[in-house]
Amino acid sequence: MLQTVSEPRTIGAAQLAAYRFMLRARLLDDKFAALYRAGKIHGGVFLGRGQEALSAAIGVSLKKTDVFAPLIRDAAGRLAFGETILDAVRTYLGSALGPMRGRDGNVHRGRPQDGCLPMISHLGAMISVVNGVLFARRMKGVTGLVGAACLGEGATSTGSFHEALNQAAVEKLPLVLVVANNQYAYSTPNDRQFACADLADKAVGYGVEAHSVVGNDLAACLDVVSHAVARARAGHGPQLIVANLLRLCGHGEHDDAGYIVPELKNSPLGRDCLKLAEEFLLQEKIADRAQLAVWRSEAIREIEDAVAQVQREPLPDPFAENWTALSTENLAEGRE
Amino acid sequence: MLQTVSEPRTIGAAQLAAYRFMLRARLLDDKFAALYRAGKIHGGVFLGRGQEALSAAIGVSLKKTDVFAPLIRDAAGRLAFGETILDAVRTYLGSALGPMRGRDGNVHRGRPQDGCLPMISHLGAMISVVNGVLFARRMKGVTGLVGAACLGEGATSTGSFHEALNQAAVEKLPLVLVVANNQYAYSTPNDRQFACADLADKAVGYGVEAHSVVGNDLAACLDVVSHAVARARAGHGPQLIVANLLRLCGHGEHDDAGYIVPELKNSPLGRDCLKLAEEFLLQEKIADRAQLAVWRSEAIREIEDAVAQVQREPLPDPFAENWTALSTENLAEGRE
Amino acid sequence: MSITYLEAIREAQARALREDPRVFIYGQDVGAFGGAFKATKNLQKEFPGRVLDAPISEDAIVGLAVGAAIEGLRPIIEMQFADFSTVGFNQIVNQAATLFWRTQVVCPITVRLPFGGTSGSGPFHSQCIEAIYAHYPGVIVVTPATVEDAYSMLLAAVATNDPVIFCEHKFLYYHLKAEKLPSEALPIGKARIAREGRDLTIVTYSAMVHEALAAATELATEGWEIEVVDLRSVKPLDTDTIIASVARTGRLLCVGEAWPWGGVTAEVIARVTAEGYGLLDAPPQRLNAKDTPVPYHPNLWAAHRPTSRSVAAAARNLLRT
Amino acid sequence: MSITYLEAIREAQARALREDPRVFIYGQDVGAFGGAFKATKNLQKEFPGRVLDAPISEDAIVGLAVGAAIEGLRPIIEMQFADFSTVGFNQIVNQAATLFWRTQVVCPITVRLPFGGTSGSGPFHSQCIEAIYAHYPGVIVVTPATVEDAYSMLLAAVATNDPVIFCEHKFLYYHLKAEKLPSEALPIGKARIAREGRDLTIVTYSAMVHEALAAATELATEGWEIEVVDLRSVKPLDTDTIIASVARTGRLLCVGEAWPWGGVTAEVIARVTAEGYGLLDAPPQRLNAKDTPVPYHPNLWAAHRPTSRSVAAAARNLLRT
Ligand SMILES: Cc1ncc(C[n+]2csc(CCOP(=O)(O)OP(=O)(O)O)c2C)c(N)n1
Ligand SMILES: Cc1ncc(C[n+]2csc(CCOP(=O)(O)OP(=O)(O)O)c2C)c(N)n1
Ligand SMILES: [Mg+2]
Ligand SMILES: [Mg+2]
Repeated sequence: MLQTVSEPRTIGAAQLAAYRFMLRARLLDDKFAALYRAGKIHGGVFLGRGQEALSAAIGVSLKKTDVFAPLIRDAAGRLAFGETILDAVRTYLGSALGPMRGRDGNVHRGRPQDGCLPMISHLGAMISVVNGVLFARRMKGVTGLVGAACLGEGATSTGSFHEALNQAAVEKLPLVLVVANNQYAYSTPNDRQFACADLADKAVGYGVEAHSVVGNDLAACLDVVSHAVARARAGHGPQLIVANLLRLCGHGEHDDAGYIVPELKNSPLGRDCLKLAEEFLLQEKIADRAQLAVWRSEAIREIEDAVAQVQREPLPDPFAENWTALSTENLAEGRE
Repeated sequence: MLQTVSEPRTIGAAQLAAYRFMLRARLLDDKFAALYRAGKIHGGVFLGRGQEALSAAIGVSLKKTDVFAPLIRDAAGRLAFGETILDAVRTYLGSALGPMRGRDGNVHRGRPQDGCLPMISHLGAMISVVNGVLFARRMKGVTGLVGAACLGEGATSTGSFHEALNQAAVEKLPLVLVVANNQYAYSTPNDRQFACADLADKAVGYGVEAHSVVGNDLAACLDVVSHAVARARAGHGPQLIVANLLRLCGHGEHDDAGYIVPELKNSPLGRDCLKLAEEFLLQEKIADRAQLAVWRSEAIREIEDAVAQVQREPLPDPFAENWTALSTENLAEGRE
Repeated sequence: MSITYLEAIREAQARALREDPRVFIYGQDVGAFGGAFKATKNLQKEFPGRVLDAPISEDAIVGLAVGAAIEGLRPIIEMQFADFSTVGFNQIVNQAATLFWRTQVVCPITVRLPFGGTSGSGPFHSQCIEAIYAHYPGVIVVTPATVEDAYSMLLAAVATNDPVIFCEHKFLYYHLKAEKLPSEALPIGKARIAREGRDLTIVTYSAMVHEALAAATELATEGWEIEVVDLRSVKPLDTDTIIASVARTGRLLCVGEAWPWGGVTAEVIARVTAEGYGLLDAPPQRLNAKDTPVPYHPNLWAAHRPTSRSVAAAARNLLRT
Repeated sequence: MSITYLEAIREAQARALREDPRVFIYGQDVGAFGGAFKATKNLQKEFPGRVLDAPISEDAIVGLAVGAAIEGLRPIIEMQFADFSTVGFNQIVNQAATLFWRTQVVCPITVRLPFGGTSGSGPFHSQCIEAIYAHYPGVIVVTPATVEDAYSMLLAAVATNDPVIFCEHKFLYYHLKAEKLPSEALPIGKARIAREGRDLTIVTYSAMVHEALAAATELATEGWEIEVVDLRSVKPLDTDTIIASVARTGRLLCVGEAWPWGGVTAEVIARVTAEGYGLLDAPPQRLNAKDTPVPYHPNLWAAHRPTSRSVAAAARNLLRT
């Protein structure tokens, strides 16, 4: 395993930019939670609370021409990669104008044509799809790009994870696989999920480079993720990043997470990455409290505007719906 | 990874016993190959040529109360574990009296009630079944046993392998997973199969102990396998054994293995484990040439007798066949 | 006291664990948490060491169950959603389903599949995939539609010496209630006349039984007497009960929540027309979900699957032919 | 010159590679070795970098194909045997099959499944699993029965903007021969009248077309004129051609090599009885394989699947009703 030590923190643009994505993601998640409690959202609401630093670090480390497969806790990474708040709100509220047009919802949004792959629910299944995009671009002669796929530690137990990481290693694809080890898969603690000392230890068995990072430390996440992305971009093959952190919410908003043990909540992992980032910005005088308040209220307004707009948008109409799963319409069956 | 160094070779009973299983397996395989060429066998014939030392070492290291999931190249391990030549011949010739009664054939034989699991073809699929047997015995309070599962290096790319090894690690089951790295999966060379330096490097990522061994060295195989089996039996959790060797035949008897590169054939890996074992026995004066010849002709006679007997046995009769896949006959459909 | 469909499933498991030391439960989050739907609530506490959280490894989960079954245990596997059983599919259809036939060693495993559509659940948490299992030899596929059947059929599944795919409908979990648990029950393989009638037979199963019953109530106000047959198990299929009903009514409508190509409704019609052709006074008809993934938005979802309204409309059409 | 079914598959791939730079082939041993059945023989040499050996990772193989399709390529995946596609199943039915519907981005992948029974191949190298794919929305499932169709339908599959499951029958690989490759062909979705007749229609597909034709020849000596419809694609199903044939003959026998529960034969009968009920002079009948895994021994295998003899017997029975 490659030892990646955080370089001395560089105060500056990257952290500030990442922080603002984190903030917007947190507020957006908060809004979805509120809408959920108000009964305004269909289906599950999955939040990234506590994981925004890692997620934002991925998003800001990617170029718009890269490919990104976010998972359920990646609102921050999505925004940083270029997804609009409107896309998120439209999907959560089922707007007919959203990217999924009411066919799929909530965290299952994306725009493959823009490099943002919409997850299917089966854990681990997106990684090999990212491989395929990278493989195809190489075949077409496009170089210098990377693909990032996000995962929880629980998903490392899937066969799909294994097959895809091995495939990327064999093909030497520029895959950056980011595992957010938030200590639980739904309610399942790590000791029922895996038995290795550190998930980063898996890398050597695939012949890929590994990086560990403290997941609620924004500076460290930026360092490590951008370094891994650079390694992949430079042709060093797949990179496995394992971030240690804690989910500061339920698995979904239906879940009170009563199973998370106090020792973890009270440990350094339990500290909120957003608060830590704010403290850092204040301490380093990159921003003052007034500035933070302005950004917060700007973000809230943007989100509220989006919600207000989307609530006026048309909902999907079953009569206008094209009831076929095929693009080759003349081969579709059973339309009326 | 645990470093397992071969102890100074102990001349004696274990090697001799293992050698005789290797010899019988080789001669049995030769007979099946001859029967195949004569058009007397239905379906594929897969041989263990070059892998007998490893396979026999597994079989002799197990107790009859252990569980064993051999794969396609494990005639030697099967015999050593207690499978009869008659079971093998009956399955290859489709005898109605064989353990599979003509329903399944050739390498797919076994007797689960005796701890020998009949493989399904899907690679990697038997490992978690071994886990289940071990898990059940522990639940029933039976202790001190182990389960061995055999695999080729190609099968380490399957999701099933990964899920099952991780499962065994989480449950701390006494699983001994033996990977015969024979450099090819059918025609596919290792560089198209995996990218790690050594498959034993996978162990640390699962939190299990690993052992490497030169697979055509019988003494080394006996040392390493019996050591790993003892570790599992003593409660140290799953053991991963990776043996380096070369398949000295085609993938199946239909295949001339023209893809195996001369460098490998001419390397130390290309040396025949049976010849090496014989040389050792002769050199150490454990047996002389006359004795070897006797054992050989005894084994040949045993095999020929079995073939002659089975050729007189009834073949499966579709009219006598019970055409249902369910044991609960009153819930079976479509019987006539 | 009243008990829900979901509670009945919990109670059946509690009873199986209590009465048979060979039973254990294995699946994601089934332990202290009690399962994603709480179908195993408190069971780990009540039966220590016999209700175990599994890693996210559906293939290995089923494989382990088969191994345990070989050793004489009777595992109950909970898939978190039926939809995720596709990654454990191979171990079900090729390992579990072939074991007895190949070796004469029985494979008494029960795979619980929380399945079927609920509002807002979308393409990957709503699927009805009973047909892909029923197509394979070597498995029994049951689809209880009532609280009583959820209880008794789960007990029967655990007692059966073959792999049983237990399709429990998530739509029925909370709002379907009964006064008490049954003390006796029809065996697996027998269909049930859920409502008697003489003008038309609706053959259906699982959540659609309730849509069919609602449609029958609606049509009763128009003077039609609709018979509703609840299949209970889709493999084996109780062809005799279906044909006897069609013999009474002369008209057959098959309703399923699954996709239209193949599946239960096609199989029922193929059997009835082969064996009871002369009994039909009109062409047998089917009503299934539409041939697209299950849509997320309730507006689309309500149009994707059959409902009492569309069942009633299909029945009316058929009554007029 | 004569060309086999297998060679036609190779030639179609060679042509697709030649004419369309977006095409590539990915699968176990398809490279220098030319594939387990030699369906990609010499293609890696001819098209360097575009014919690649895959690890034994069916899930990741299909996943990679979907990603490549998103990028506009047209992957051809070879599964070594159809039976092993069960471990790539999820990526086919939940990833590939939903992509277009969810995102409007097309998913032009072709998954070649060497399928069907051959003597001695046993339970895990013989399966006919077209129905489990056809049950899902979002895929096209084709089953060529002739050398010409193997060639033209594979080219059509690669040209189609949706996932195509290409079921190529191993029993036909070597001994089915044609004089030359076709220059034109029926499109996917159209069935073919393989033999004309007026007494009874046999609807079938893939290897069973040849059993049906042999049965028809045998029955001709008894004075019966049997029409044989070769479905060519099982999803979509060409209901119009089937119904037109039944309209001519009045009798329908559906023959499939797959297991009896659900599947193609049930679907065909459900459609014909719903839409063409009045055309039938006798109950439609089915003939499938038996409901057990596919047995290894030739004695059992020959009794497990339909053959010309059992097809002729079923047809005779039906002609007498
Ligand atoms: C193959 C599969 N099995 C089960 C599930 C159900 N499921 C959804 S999320 C989840 C837990 C995921 O845990 P982890 O990967 O650690 O991610 P986290 O939620 O902690 O971010 C499970 C079991 C699934 N989506 N896919
Ligand atoms: C899941 C699955 N995919 C494909 C195959 C087809 N197949 C049978 S043996 C084989 C090669 C196995 O190679 P390896 O695991 O190295 O074992 P070896 O034959 O070298 O002993 C393949 C690809 C299979 N049996 N199972
Ligand atoms: Mg987690
Ligand atoms: Mg190998």
